[in-house]
Amino acid sequence: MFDKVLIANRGEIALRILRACREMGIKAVAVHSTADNNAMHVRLADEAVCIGPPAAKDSYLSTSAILSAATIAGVDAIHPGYGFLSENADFAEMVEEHKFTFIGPSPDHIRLMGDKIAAKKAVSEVGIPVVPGPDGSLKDAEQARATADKIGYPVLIKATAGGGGRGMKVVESDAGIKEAFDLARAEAKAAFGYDEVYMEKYLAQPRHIEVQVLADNFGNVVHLGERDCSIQRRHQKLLEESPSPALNEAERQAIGETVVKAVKKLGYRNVGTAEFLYEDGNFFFIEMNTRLQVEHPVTEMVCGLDLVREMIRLAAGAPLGYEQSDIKFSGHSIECRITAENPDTFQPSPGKIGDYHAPGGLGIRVDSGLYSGYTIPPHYDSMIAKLIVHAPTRNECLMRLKRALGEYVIDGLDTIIPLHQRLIDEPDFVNGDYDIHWLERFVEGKKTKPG
Amino acid sequence: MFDKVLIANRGEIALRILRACREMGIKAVAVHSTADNNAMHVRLADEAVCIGPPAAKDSYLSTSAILSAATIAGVDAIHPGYGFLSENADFAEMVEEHKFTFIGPSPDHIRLMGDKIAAKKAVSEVGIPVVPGPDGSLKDAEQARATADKIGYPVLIKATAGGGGRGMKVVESDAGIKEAFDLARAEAKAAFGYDEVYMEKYLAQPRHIEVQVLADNFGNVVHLGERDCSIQRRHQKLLEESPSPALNEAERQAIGETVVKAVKKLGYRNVGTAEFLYEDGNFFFIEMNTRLQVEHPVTEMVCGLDLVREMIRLAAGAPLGYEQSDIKFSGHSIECRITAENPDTFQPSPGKIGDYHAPGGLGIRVDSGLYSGYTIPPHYDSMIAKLIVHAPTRNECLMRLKRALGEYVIDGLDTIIPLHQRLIDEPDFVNGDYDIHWLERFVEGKKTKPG
Amino acid sequence: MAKSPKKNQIDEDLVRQLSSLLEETGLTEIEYGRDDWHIKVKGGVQQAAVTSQVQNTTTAAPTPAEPAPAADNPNAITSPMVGVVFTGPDPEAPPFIKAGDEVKEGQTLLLIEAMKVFNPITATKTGRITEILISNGSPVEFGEPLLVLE
Amino acid sequence: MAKSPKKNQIDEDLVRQLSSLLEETGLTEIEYGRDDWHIKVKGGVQQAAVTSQVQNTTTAAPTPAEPAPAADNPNAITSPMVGVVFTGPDPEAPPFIKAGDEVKEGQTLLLIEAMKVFNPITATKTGRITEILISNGSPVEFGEPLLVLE
Repeated sequence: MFDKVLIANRGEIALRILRACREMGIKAVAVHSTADNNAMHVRLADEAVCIGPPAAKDSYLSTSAILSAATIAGVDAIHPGYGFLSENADFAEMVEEHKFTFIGPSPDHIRLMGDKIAAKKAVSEVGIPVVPGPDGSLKDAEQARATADKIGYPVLIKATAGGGGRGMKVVESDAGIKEAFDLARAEAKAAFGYDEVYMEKYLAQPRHIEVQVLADNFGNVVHLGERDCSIQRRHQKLLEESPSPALNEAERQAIGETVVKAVKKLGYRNVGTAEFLYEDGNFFFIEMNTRLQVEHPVTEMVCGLDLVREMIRLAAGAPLGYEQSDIKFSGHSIECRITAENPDTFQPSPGKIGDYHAPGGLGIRVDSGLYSGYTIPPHYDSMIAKLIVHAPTRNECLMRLKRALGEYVIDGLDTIIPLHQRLIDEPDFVNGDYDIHWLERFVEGKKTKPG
Repeated sequence: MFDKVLIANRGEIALRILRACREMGIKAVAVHSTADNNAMHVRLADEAVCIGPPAAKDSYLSTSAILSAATIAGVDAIHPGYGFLSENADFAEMVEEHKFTFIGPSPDHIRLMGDKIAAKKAVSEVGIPVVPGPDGSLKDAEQARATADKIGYPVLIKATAGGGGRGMKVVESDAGIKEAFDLARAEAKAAFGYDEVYMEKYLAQPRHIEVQVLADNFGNVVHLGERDCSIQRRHQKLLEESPSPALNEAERQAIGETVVKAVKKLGYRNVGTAEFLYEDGNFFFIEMNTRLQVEHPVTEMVCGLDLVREMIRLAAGAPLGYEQSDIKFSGHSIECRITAENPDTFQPSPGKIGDYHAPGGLGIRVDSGLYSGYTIPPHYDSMIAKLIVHAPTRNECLMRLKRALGEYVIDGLDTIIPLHQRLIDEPDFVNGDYDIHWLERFVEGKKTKPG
Repeated sequence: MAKSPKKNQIDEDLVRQLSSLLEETGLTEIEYGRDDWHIKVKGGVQQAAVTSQVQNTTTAAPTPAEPAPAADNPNAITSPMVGVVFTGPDPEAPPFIKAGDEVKEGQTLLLIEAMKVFNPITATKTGRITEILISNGSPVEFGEPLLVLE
Repeated sequence: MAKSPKKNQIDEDLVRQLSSLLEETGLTEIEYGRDDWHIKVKGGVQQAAVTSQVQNTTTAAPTPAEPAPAADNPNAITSPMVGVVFTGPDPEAPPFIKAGDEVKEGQTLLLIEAMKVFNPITATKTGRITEILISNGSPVEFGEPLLVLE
């Protein structure tokens, strides 16, 4: 097992990883920008190294700064968290070249899954259902039009290097094809410095359902059930739950087994998530995330495993030690992402936390680096806390979540807690009757009414 | 189901009950003394009624004030919490006379179990093992001496009305019997206004192990496993865990079934705890607590039930709805009682909370009404928070607890957190090798060393 | 306590007294002066959290409880118990008193019913009823002002 | 209320009264005076919680991280990267500079090795090295002061 691990991230996930290290008796080294000198994970770390100025590209995205810090601190392994360098295959490779262990999948798998077209091809070859569409990129608008005619409108044009909805365009009819193609290219170029785009069938009202897997270095793979992440705005997840209100036991097992089989065939290791669109009982692969995900806690609550602990164990070469039949699911869990944004206008609201009081009691979990007096730096993501609730049934879970949201005090800035409070009162949501477009419609509707 | 419940208590347990009501869609009415105007449970309550001055006897112990408040607020039921009026049979009776539901056992059972001698006799008749000793009270020192000779030294002289160690004396030999008898009587008189005492065999190094039961109004009874509460100081529990490190699966089942059988025979209802001394594989009944207990959360964590919710359901006349075979135990849980006391001198330390920051993350639960700026009134119990940790194994639980205690910030007054941190590092404790005298010895030992 | 502090001499008790007053009241500074002496103490700014926390948690709380405003008026007669207040001996009968009445010390002003027992509220002094703060049959908390007697 | 307080005696009720007035009115300061005495009370300042929280959480943290004290000395030259600092071109060679040396703008003062690359740290201006804050071969953080050039 490792003696010392460097956490190449910030915010709540850095704290999450630090806590797992603590509980495993592993020394945790925090790296941070000057903007994060007072961050909770920095304060609680066994060692902390300032690696650069606030701008992420010079700190949290600086492979050289992070590897220098790892060398100086003499760590055994590096946990990348999510975002930043977590899905950067070159970084994972450099980490291994420097004789550190990268806590995550192999660089090759990260690279493969990072290329949306190659990934789609690869997973479909191992039996994972994909969205209808050619498995090549589009060279021009003409080819785009031809392809669209083949698979039928509406279609979606996506950046090959995609992610987070940038470089993504829906085309309803022949008329809009050229403009959408050019726009998608431009956005892709801007966002990823790389303008290759491809096309797939656009689904009208799908849910976003993803399957979590764990794999050791010896070919043992288990799935930990699914997460329903359909509550999204601008392709950003806001609330996730497990199990999905839309799946029955048979569907759950079927998709789980399909993913496990595929992951085995790919020789994939450590942690991963296969994201799907789900419509009319069919799953369509979107992408494979080769990292820990923001919403991993809902899976931890229902299956009783500590995913970060497992990632570290597996990276250290330990075998899974359990089989699919040992994974027992109990109860229901929901996670609310709490961002520092105005709940109506979504204006980012960085600043200094006045009073801070997290909810407590049975079935409540808060993952957050916030504390009274902490100043949220404007340079990074607006997510400042995750409220995770667990209960025996979805209904009790909703009641508990409502109770907890009411107790949460985050003073001094706007948060989207009021939006969460409104949406969990909506009959559609209570009935689990929502798709990936539901929240957008809900937010628009609400805006017209008095806040 | 009830529409409105009055919470006849204060502090963390009032908040605990309020949260359960919220999650069941029941309106919660807080009653409070003027010293608790700003208490968290008062602020979060749907309605709050000030029932008297700070002195408990004129507020939280005033049956008339509480029943008047219940009448005015128009509640359906009253939850007594623990302490105060929770084991007062007359109060329970008055509650029912006023046509409210008392959320707890029947007045008769409360009365029966309140009389230590009668309780011992009653439970032994239904098959629960008791400590050797006559089932009558002692009229004088001579009878005490004769009885001691019969059951053999060391013996324990206890107040019939006892509790909390007051009116309790250990006698090592014939020589000390008279003095101990007189002292016990005097203490009993002072503490309970009633000087009847009795005698039982004194166990040299027992553990305190208690079994939690739930019973509906239709004779269905389940046990929820045991709690080991041997970590005590002056008969006050400081840390509790479930399962007990001392029991094996067979012992656990055996004692659980014994208690369930007995409780069925007694026609007992709602919630209850059979407390035992455990030595050399034998259980000896101490008393039956006819109320929710401070340490109930460790049971909730390992069996996945919400005990307050169950109490309310059962009091409303709902059937249990599950059988013993449905109760599944998973993992290990430890609760640390956090009091506002100096960790070395145990000097009470009431006052104003400066900064307050509760630990968070996976497997952490905090039950507390504390918040930054809250002033702890000097009139009541010094327990201000409970930190409850859950993990798959006892070892992981200890590591997690250590992590959480390190994160807990309660500024502005002394708390015994440092004592908890020291004791969970002790090899004896880590090995689960402790009895009810262990903490006293540990504390004495520590005091000589530098704090 | 504090005898007049001599020139260039600090009266420590006075400082202690003021600092405990800071503690108690949550103030951050107290300045106190007289013709021949004055004193000013500042506390750790700490205290601040209190009031704001109070406001904020209260905001977060569905229905915050209002501390009984007994202290508001020194001449207010407050309820000695939780119960239901009655202004007269029975529903039909006229009230014992009305605003403006002159009353004698010990005179019955109201009744508070708790547990079927009617407890008389009597005048604490001879004076005039300037205000009646409750209505017949309304529930009252402990410490709740009932009427003002001046 | 406030009758003129006796000599050197604090009228605590007066302070409490003013403090509750602060609460009620939302004022932050009240000053009140009579011919022969005066009193002034101030309410809390929000800031407070911050700094104290910083101290306390830090206490709670096993090993708190110290913010790089770059700002401490305006004349300090700080490290532009995390790495290992070297005072000379190689272990045997003498250091580029020592305390007291006069240096020219652009002159190499130290090397910082990061990822096997040696990055020269040069004088930002012509002046005198008054202090060297690091030792040969020691690791440095971003923003960590290396030496003082005046």
